[in-house]
Amino acid sequence: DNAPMRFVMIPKAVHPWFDKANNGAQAAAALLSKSTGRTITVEYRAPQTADVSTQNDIIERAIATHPDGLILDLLDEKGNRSTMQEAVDEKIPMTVFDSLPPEGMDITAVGADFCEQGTLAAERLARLINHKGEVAVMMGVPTAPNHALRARCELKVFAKYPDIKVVATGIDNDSIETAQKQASAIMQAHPNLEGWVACDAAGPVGIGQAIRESDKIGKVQEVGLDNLNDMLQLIKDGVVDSSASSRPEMQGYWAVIAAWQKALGQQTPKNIDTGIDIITKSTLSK
Amino acid sequence: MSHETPAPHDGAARPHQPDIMTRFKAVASNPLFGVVIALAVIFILSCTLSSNFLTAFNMKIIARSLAFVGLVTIGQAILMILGELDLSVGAIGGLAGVAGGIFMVQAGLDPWLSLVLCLALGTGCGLLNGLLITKLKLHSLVLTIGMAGVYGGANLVLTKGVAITGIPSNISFLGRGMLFGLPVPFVILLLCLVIVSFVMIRTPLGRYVYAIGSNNAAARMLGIRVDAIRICAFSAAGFFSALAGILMVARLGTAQPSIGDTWVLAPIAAAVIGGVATTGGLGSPFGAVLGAVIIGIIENVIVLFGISPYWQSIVSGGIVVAAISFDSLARRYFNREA
Amino acid sequence: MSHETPAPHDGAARPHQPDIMTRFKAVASNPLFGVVIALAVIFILSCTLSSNFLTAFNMKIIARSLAFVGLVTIGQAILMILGELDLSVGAIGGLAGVAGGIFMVQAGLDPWLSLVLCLALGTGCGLLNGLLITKLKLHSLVLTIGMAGVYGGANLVLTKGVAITGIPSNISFLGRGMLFGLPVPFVILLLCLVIVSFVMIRTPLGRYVYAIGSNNAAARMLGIRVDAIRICAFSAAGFFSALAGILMVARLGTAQPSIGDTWVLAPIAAAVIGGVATTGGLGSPFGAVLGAVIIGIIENVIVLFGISPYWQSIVSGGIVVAAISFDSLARRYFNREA
Amino acid sequence: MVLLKASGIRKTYPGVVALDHIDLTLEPGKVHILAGENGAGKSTLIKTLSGLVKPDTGTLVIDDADALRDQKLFVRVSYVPQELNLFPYLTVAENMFMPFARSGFGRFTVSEKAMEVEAAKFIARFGIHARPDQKVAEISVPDQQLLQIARAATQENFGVMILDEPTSSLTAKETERLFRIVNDLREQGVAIVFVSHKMEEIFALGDTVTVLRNGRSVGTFPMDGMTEGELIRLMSGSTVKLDEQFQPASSARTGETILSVENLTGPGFEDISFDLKRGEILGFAGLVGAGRSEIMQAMFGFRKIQSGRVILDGKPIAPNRPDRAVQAGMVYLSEERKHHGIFPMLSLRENISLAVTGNITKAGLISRYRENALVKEIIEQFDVRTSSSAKKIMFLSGGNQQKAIIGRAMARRPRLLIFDEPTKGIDIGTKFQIYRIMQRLAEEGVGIILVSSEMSELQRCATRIVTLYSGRINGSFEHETTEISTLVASIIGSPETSHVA
Ligand SMILES: Nc1ncnc2c1ncn2[C@@H]1O[C@H](COP(=O)(O)OP(=O)(O)OP(=O)(O)O)[C@@H](O)[C@H]1O
Ligand SMILES: Nc1ncnc2c1ncn2[C@@H]1O[C@H](COP(=O)(O)OP(=O)(O)OP(=O)(O)O)[C@@H](O)[C@H]1O
Ligand SMILES: [Mg+2]
Ligand SMILES: [Mg+2]
Repeated sequence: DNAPMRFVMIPKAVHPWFDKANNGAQAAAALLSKSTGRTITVEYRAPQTADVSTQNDIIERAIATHPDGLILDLLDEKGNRSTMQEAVDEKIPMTVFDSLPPEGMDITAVGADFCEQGTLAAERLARLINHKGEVAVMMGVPTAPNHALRARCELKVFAKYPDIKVVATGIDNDSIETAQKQASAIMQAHPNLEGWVACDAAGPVGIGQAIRESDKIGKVQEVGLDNLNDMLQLIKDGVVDSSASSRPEMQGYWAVIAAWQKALGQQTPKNIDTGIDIITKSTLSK
Repeated sequence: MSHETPAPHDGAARPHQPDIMTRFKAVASNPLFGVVIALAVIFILSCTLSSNFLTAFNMKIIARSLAFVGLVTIGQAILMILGELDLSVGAIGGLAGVAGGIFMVQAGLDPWLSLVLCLALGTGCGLLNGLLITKLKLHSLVLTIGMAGVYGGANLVLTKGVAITGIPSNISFLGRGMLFGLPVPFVILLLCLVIVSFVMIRTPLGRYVYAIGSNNAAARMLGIRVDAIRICAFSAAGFFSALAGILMVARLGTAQPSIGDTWVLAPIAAAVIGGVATTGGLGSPFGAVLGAVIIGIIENVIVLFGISPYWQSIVSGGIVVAAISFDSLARRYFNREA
Repeated sequence: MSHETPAPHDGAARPHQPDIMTRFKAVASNPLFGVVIALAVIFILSCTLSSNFLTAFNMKIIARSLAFVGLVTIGQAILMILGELDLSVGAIGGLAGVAGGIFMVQAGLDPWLSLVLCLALGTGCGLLNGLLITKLKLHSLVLTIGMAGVYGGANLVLTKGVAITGIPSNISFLGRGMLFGLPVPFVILLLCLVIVSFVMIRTPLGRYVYAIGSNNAAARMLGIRVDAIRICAFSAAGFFSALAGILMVARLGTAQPSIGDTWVLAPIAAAVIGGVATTGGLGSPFGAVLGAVIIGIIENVIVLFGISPYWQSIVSGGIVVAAISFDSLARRYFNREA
Repeated sequence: MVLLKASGIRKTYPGVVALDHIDLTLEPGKVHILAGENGAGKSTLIKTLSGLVKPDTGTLVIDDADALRDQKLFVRVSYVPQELNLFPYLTVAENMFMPFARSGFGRFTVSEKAMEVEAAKFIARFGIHARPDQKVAEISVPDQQLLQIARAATQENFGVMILDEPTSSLTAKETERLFRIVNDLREQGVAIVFVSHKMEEIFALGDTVTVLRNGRSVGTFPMDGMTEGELIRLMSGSTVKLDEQFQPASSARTGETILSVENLTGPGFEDISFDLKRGEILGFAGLVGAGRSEIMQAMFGFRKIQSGRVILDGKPIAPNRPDRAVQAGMVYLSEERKHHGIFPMLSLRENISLAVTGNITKAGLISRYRENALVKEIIEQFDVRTSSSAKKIMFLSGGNQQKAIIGRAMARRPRLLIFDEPTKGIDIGTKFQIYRIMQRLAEEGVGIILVSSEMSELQRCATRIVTLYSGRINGSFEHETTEISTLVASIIGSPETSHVA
């Protein structure tokens, strides 16, 4: 059987991070096409906003086109479940990345652990401030489960150290401008603040801008998340110490491999862990 | 009409057989003419351009995802006919949804009782909007921007942003089930639409809504209880949002705090596409829901056609613009003729 | 409505020396009275409740972050006085910002030339809105909802959601610098406000804007070039959004695709708090910017007070509601007395 | 010499021929009356002459040039519309001189001071009660009406001035002033087109009259030798008995009190007390701004009151609740048709049936059949002329809108009807018909209050006339025993007025 195979990849929302995942997915598709001689395509369909019901709509529409597999980054495994059940009913195999599958569904999960990512960032910050002093957490979008999970794990780390005190939490709703406003005001209210961690991609950029504007470079430490180019720029500029980044390209890549295997009816692993990087100025210069 | 006999009210005095052209013009001058034609064009185009469009499964998912925005649109349309606007409908839907979840899961109440409570809560939020607007004489636009913050905030405070899981499965039928071959939310939408249309057309209350939207002061002078009716309309909008919210919870099986985030602008756009004027007094909930159908189909085919996510927003925005332009041009063309 | 407040007009017939009470009532009936009092109350409360509020640094960050929404508010206020509304101002700001980044970084143009091009682009987007609305006789609300999709989509297509880094540092002064002890964006806001206020109060163009908002049909009948002025106003709104966008780029040092996302509802709320009616003809850009100051202070002190993030939305929404309620009550109280 | 010549003008709207082959010639220094029943096409013709409506066929020559081809020629025509069309939130001066480029007060910036000085002259000349810097929303309707006329007169080098029912909301004093101004303009060689339904005015001003009927011209006649009866016959095709009186029969007066108002005080009026007895038509007279409308609206609950109370049929009326007042049987017909009367976007049918929903519902639902029957009855009874009852009311002629809302008010079978300038803009035939209905209702026991600025109307209908001066009642006069001069003296507030109660 040499008919072309078509997969649909649906991330959480339109966002550069998912573009990187998509790049990895396309690379895997190209490799598979070349090595198997069978045309394998991955179509990328992103919801315009990170909203479960919007994502469900997109998943349903993708089911309507009868692809050979769905590659999903679930916003909420419970909220997506009934829609995923429709895919099961239509006999469309699924693979998830950057998230966990609903309980009881036998689906391969590709990615890294959000909790681990938050924990790594918080631990790094704790070390930078010698395990004492005031810190603040920018919580991202409070309704986004992965942001909330990172926040919980970061707070757990700080709670371990008796001399570290979380004096403020902000929310940025995924807006750099809001993150900047909140961070500025928080640093104003807490002049002794030592460091920052964030829970989403927009937050650390806004915090970095606020640190720069408040003339607190070096005085206030920040450990960011992910590897967007403005995050990297802030690290290069020395405003932000480092960033705990998952590996989006690798997640996309392995998700396609797993989806392909599943489409061929093979057994696939339960988990594929793609790991977490700590990006610093020195790793960047390499 | 022949110019030989320009007698007054002759239409009533001697009815005559209208010819085809007159009939056509009468049809074309119907406020729904534009939206129906636009809908037909979009539907036919979609059928031709994608073989996946006109399938039972696809129609089902269009109907179901339409139902939620459609319900909110009904409430917003009533308000717009009245000359008001409520930007907190999305937040009310979300709040009512999570409250429903809390009642069912955390308080362990009977799902049906929870449903009733949740609808009462949404109606109450709408009532509160209406009371503040009428009693304090506030601008509905800004009051509801503010209240959207309050209701959205209450949602966050209640949930801490975390979805409430474990919604009892005996109400999931409301969100996921099928009835007469149609998704249940869609059946509920149709039912609400029929009832509301009936009220708007056939009862004094509905007439009063049009009257207030057309001339508030004159309505007051006629002895119409303007403020009471405005409060009712806000409550109705709250009710429909809450209904959409709880149906969404039933569909998802979890109470997501983000429910309703996308229910603010789309219903307004849908209503205007469907012929409801933002200045009040014109249009109908039925037209507004047709507008929502247009938007729903557009959103559907954009994915079916495989349009790049980066282009989706341009395309759907462009189609909304095209639809209202088309409507306006058609109206002008036929009015010139008539 | 003015018909509710029938101040007898005998004052005209026999002018007399106003006593203190009359003077006070005249001040109280000024449309800015409510917002100024509300601002004063909020300011004093903030000073008392947080020692971190009234510091030079905090004033600076309030002024700077205010400047961006403030500029957008000026444009939106002009449109609202005209009886229109543009929901695409945020999207225009974002598009103009990233276009500026593309001109400077990817096309390698001179930063100042890029700035001019970017303002031209924003003005062009506003112009396009205005042309579509006037020529096709469309509702501004829905057209601009649609165009927000188009401009926002163009932004995504251009950037793929990725920020453009490497903005030349010689324009960063515009976003980060200080002039006369004030942040540069704030100085630019003041400058724009002075110019726009002058135009609105002292030039025929400005008076025509009020006239059109007050009675469109009458303005048309008198031969005022209503459509040309509406197009101008939309262009101006586009210009101010683009200005805010490029200043934000200068401030951040990167062109973020998300710029402008929060510039839609806040300016409308600000304008209404500041006395601009959504129905047109009333209010001033100055009042609208005062409204923006209120919102800016609220956003600041909410964080200074250390209010839980989950409560922030409730509190800020509640304060907006309180501010407009206060304004309305004050107005009613003094009108009863007068 | 001819300033403006229209020939063969035809204009149709869906379902009506508003104008059909109309010819009209305007000469300098002449007042040209347009007469005709409501809906005859007067306003449409006027809008055609001022370039606001484009005729389907016909030619329009201004200063010997084709005005339909060169729109600029219409600057020679200055036009005062039938409905108020001002900028409520702008000042009096701005309203007067907008657009500023035309008036020369704003090349680059608006010369506010100079404009206000100039405005003050017009304010004095037209006798407007307002300051130049006052917002128009704050001045009274009659003053707004005068302002609208003044605005037309500020237009530079106009050759034609068109006044569409300019006196419909003016009292005798302002009308007189307006006439002086019109006469001045006539002497300056301006051609004037004047529309009015008031016979005295037509005969006081007119040089020539063109009579329209159903969109067609019946002919143009010199006013010399024209009589009222003849003019009415030309307009309507039938005759009206001009000296008819409409006071209800004295047998209907039982002396029983329907309404009593006690010490009502509010913004614009003070300490108002009066009684209305069964079988009476109670007239209210006063100058512009005397506060009559305010009192009526306050009684009705539409406006705030500070103290006092209103008792209808022995029961007090709740303040601030127009709906309660309506429930109690009170109906108020506002003088401001556009703001307080019609629902512009709704059809004529809906406009009428809205007030009588109780009569057209069956088990709480509107019965189309009953609605149509009732509306048809009202349309016929009040002679509302329209091509269809489904037509939006805003497309009806002004007078026909008024007839529709009067019909609607009467159809409610109220216990107390308050008419505020009810026959504003209504043709004389219909006017008499309304008087007749008023009389019949009063005889049937409905209380009627008639607020009017037309002395002749009050004299024709009212059994008793209350006069107001500057917010206070200063006289109450029995129709039968009072001379008109006594009334006028009381209206203008002369202290020597005898109080004949
Ligand atoms: N100062 C004012 N502000 C707002 N509206 C006014 C004011 N004065 C009058 N009006 C409105 O104008 C209408 C008519 O004004 P007008 O002065 O004729 O009323 P009035 O005092 O009753 O005079 P009249 O006795 O001639 O009816 C009123 O119904 C009222 O709504
Ligand atoms: N825009 C319009 N659309 C439809 N019909 C119209 C429109 N304007 C006027 N008409 C119709 O044209 C006819 C003439 O109206 P017009 O306003 O000229 O009457 P008029 O003589 O001024 O009456 P009145 O004395 O009541 O003011 C009426 O039947 C009216 O319904
Ligand atoms: Mg007329
Ligand atoms: Mg009056």
